[in-house]
Amino acid sequence: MSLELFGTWLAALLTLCIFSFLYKDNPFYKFAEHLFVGVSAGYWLCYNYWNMVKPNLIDNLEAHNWEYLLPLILSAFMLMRLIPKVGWLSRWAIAFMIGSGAGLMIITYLQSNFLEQIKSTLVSLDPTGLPWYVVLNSFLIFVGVVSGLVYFFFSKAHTGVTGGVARVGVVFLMVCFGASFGYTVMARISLLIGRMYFLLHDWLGLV
Amino acid sequence: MLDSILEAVTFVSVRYKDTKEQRLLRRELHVIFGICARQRLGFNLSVIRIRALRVLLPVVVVVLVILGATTVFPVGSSSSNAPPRPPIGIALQDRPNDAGGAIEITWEASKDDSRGRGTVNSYSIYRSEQPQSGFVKIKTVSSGKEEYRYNDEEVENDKRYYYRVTAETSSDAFSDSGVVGPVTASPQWFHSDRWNMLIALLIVSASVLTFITLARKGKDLYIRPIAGLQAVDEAVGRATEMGRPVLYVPGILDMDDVQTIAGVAILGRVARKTAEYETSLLVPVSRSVVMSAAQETVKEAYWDMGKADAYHPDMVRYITDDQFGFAAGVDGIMLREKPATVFFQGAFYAESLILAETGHSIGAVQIAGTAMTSQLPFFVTACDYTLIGEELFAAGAYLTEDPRLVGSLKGQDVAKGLAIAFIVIGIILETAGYHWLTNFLKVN
Amino acid sequence: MRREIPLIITFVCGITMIVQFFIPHEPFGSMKSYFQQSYMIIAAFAMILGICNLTKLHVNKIRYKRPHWGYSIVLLAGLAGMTIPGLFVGAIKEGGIFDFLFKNVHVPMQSTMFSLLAFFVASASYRAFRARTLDAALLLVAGFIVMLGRAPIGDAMTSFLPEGGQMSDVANWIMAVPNTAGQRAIMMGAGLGVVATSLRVILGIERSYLGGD
Amino acid sequence: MAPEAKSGIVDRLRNIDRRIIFIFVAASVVIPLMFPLGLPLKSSPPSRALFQEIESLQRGSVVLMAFDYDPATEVELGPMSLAILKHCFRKGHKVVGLALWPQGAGLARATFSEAGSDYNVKYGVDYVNLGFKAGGLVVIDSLGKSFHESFPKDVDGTPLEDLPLMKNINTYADIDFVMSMSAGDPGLPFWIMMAQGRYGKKVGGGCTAVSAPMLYPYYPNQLVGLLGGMKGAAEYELLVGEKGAATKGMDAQSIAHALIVLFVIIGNIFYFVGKRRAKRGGGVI
Repeated sequence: MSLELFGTWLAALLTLCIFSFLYKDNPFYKFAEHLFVGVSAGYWLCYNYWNMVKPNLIDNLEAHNWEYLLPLILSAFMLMRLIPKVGWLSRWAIAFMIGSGAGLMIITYLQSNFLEQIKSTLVSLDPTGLPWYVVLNSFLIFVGVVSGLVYFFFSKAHTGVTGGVARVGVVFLMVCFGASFGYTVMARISLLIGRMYFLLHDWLGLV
Repeated sequence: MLDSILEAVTFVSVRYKDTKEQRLLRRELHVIFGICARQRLGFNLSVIRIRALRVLLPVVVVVLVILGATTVFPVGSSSSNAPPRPPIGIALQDRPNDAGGAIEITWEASKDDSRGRGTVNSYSIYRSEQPQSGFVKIKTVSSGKEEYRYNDEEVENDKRYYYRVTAETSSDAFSDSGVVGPVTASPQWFHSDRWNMLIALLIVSASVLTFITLARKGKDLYIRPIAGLQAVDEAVGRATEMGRPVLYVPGILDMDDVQTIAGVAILGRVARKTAEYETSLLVPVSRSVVMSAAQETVKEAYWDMGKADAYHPDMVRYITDDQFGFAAGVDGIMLREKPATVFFQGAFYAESLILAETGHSIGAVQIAGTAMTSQLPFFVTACDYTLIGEELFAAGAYLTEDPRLVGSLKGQDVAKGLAIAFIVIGIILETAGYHWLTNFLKVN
Repeated sequence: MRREIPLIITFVCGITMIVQFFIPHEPFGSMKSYFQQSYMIIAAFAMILGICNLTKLHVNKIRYKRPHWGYSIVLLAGLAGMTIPGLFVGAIKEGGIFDFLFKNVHVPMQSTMFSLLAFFVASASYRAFRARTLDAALLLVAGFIVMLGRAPIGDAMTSFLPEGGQMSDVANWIMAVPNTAGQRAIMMGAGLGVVATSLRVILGIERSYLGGD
Repeated sequence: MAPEAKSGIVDRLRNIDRRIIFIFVAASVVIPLMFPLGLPLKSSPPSRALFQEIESLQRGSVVLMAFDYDPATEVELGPMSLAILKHCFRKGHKVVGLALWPQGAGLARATFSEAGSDYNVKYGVDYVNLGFKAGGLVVIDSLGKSFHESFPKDVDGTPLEDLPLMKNINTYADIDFVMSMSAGDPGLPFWIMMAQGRYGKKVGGGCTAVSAPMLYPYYPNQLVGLLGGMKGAAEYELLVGEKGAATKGMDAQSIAHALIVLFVIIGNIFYFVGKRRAKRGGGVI
């Protein structure tokens, strides 16, 4: 049996093992699941070494960019968790990651989720020179965005006018969820076709 | 073909000067040729034909003569050895909003650019530190555009530089723009395109911080109930009654994502409840840093509740960094440990539905929360309760009732109110034809 | 001190990342990429912690013969089989053991797990797309129209209607108008949530991740 | 939650064992794959535009193809890449492959060898695979300065100087058409932003069905052509005249889709029938 054929058989049997989960938990799935967890953890460890540590740290240190000693030291602190007595040092590394992550996120989200979205909503509702449905659509988006935002108000009870507007917001949210769900159905079926095609074509040669 | 003939005619007749006459001539010729074309197609344009013929005949003669002349004595753009016309409007400036070390050179295409089917097929940029000599070629760019922009990133700050740009043909003929400059590069201390972000940041921060301060001073603030969060107690209680564990998944992204931070904060609250009820807790994670943070959080919760000995580091389990490997592992845990209550709080991708459907199949009560708009529909359909977007970030405040967190929610509401006001004003301005607010919001 | 220093680090790093956005001048200009690279390095090293946790859990399972301990051997074998060749023997080059396991074990299982979604999408829509309440009805109708509009069958059903009013057009309208509005509201709210949470983290108000003393 | 007490056929159908649904789903995919129905397929304008672009390039043109996907989305993007590569080889174009996704390099290798098997093409002369480079947008930008600096070696570690095809290629100026097979970020939006926006190159490509609506607005101004999901791949196979995996999958796609629609309808019918009965009987749902 050639290596390639062996590989195809291995892949096909593991595919079936994972599918067997749909029936119920069973030894085949347990086997595949544990193998998958082990292999994928190993994969990402190697991936991180070759694509993160090597180019960002080792190559930089070899080029005498000494500012990269700081992440090396913080990494060492991180690993101190393995030694209970000095485990608290890892908090310094965690603090670095969380702090810089939070700072970056403020900027990113304020820009892409807030200002950009406000800007996209600001369109003219002047009906001259535009087809009526374009203006109507812009108006509906405006209503949807504002009522959706009102729904998210935490310090106002959903009663009276606020309640009414929030209710409209819920309508938009529900339509949005339904549409997004319906939209992905087709793409998800493609995935299954891909696997079935592998089994029927590459493995069994039926198709 | 038509265009090139027209080009040749206008070019020969009105050399080098793009004057009013040239444009008029060009338009006239277009009209005449247009009529010719229509006649060939057999349109009956008798009236126009007679009038047109009068004009047409001499013009046709002129055109034929010129055509003949241009083939015998090639001129202008059809010549291959004559130097092309130079690039125009060379402008230099220190590239704005950078850390220095760059000069931006812009110019307009030569009249003979290949874009207009001319002979220029590249431009070369030369740089020197003296205006008269020492020019070195730094870059050649290919032609075909109306305007060109090149950033020279190999300059030093505060030094004077001079530039020249040449238009070149394939047969090495070229013409020079002449020397322009001097220009110096320098770094900037403020990004001038980002005032809008600074103002927005200050407004949002100010409103959040103001209400945090007010709340800390004891101002009582109302927050409306959220169903998913009211259900937390009951859901943990259910697991206790059934003698089954609580499963908590803080998403699959790393600690630099704020959703994960929110997820871990909620985990702290849920862990207090499981410590109180002495229910076992399982926290599978897919990132090592999240594992560390989650371990710290759960440990603190158990210590706080005086149940230090009930805490075990294995409650938080690293599975794998792999998205679907993680999903396979969590599915396995769900099937074997049969948790009565499942929390999904954090950032999720396509694995959301795999996890939620498996959770449903074992009959668990599921409380999800994420800001991933693409995954919310799946949680909404497959889980019992779902915290939508901002509610995920608010959950910490609800569960702790820490006045500072509650204050921050009130601050967010004020920011939301301002956003709505901005939208209303902005739409009114847009409708009235004023675009400055929209332009101001554009972030670079 | 054990508690204060991390809070100071968080504060300084957070503020630096905000400030760098507004100041192109060095040293701020290159701060972002330096911090991100540093983040990647630390996260990569931290993975050793995860691997240790995973190994310890399963070694203990085997040692104390806990239920399903046999599968733990499979897990550890997979981990070793990937890591040892991947890091030392032949590394990640084509044709090695790492590459073979990646192609014939990792990839097929990854794709198969992903493809389970086709089944779950079906079971979830059977169960959840029911007009129980007004909200559920809205979800159902929007989902149903978009689903139909994406397949040729949708337009075939509505072929008697004029161009622009067929199922796919209605589906596109739902995606473009109510869907956009809903998504935008969620995004804006979430954006504010992120900003406020990040502020609390930077100011040390939200600090549960640091644990106790 | 767990099904309530079972009584009557309607109740049983309402709380149908989901495994029965699973069997139907599996059958709706497997049967059409094995016994194709050949449902009619029409090519859409964005697919035709991409085909036309490659068709109209001169023999010997250089096409850049980015394999920006991973095995998870290979089912949609793999057949597209294969059909496009076959088309390029048939027209005598040279192809420079690279990947912004780590696993894309390996997929590129497999796709190149499969597409090349039917044509007389040689590695290094007719096509190259530069492999993966991390950085996304930065990498795309750096190609505008130099291919040789961004990718000093190809996927096998061969220096670029030793590859005849790469001798004359150094910047976007030497590339005639840029394509990205894009599963997400980094992907087509970045190529449009940089290669099209900054370097003025024509950009086209393919994407998953999920990201198609986000990318359609770029067509036709910034995107020459676009293949969306498995349907786009099948359309391209139709245009090239090479029926492949995507064409075979399209029947299954339609049937399975219709099945899910049917499930939703049936689910609602049983729900309402059950509700009315419960009202009549005074039971609690």
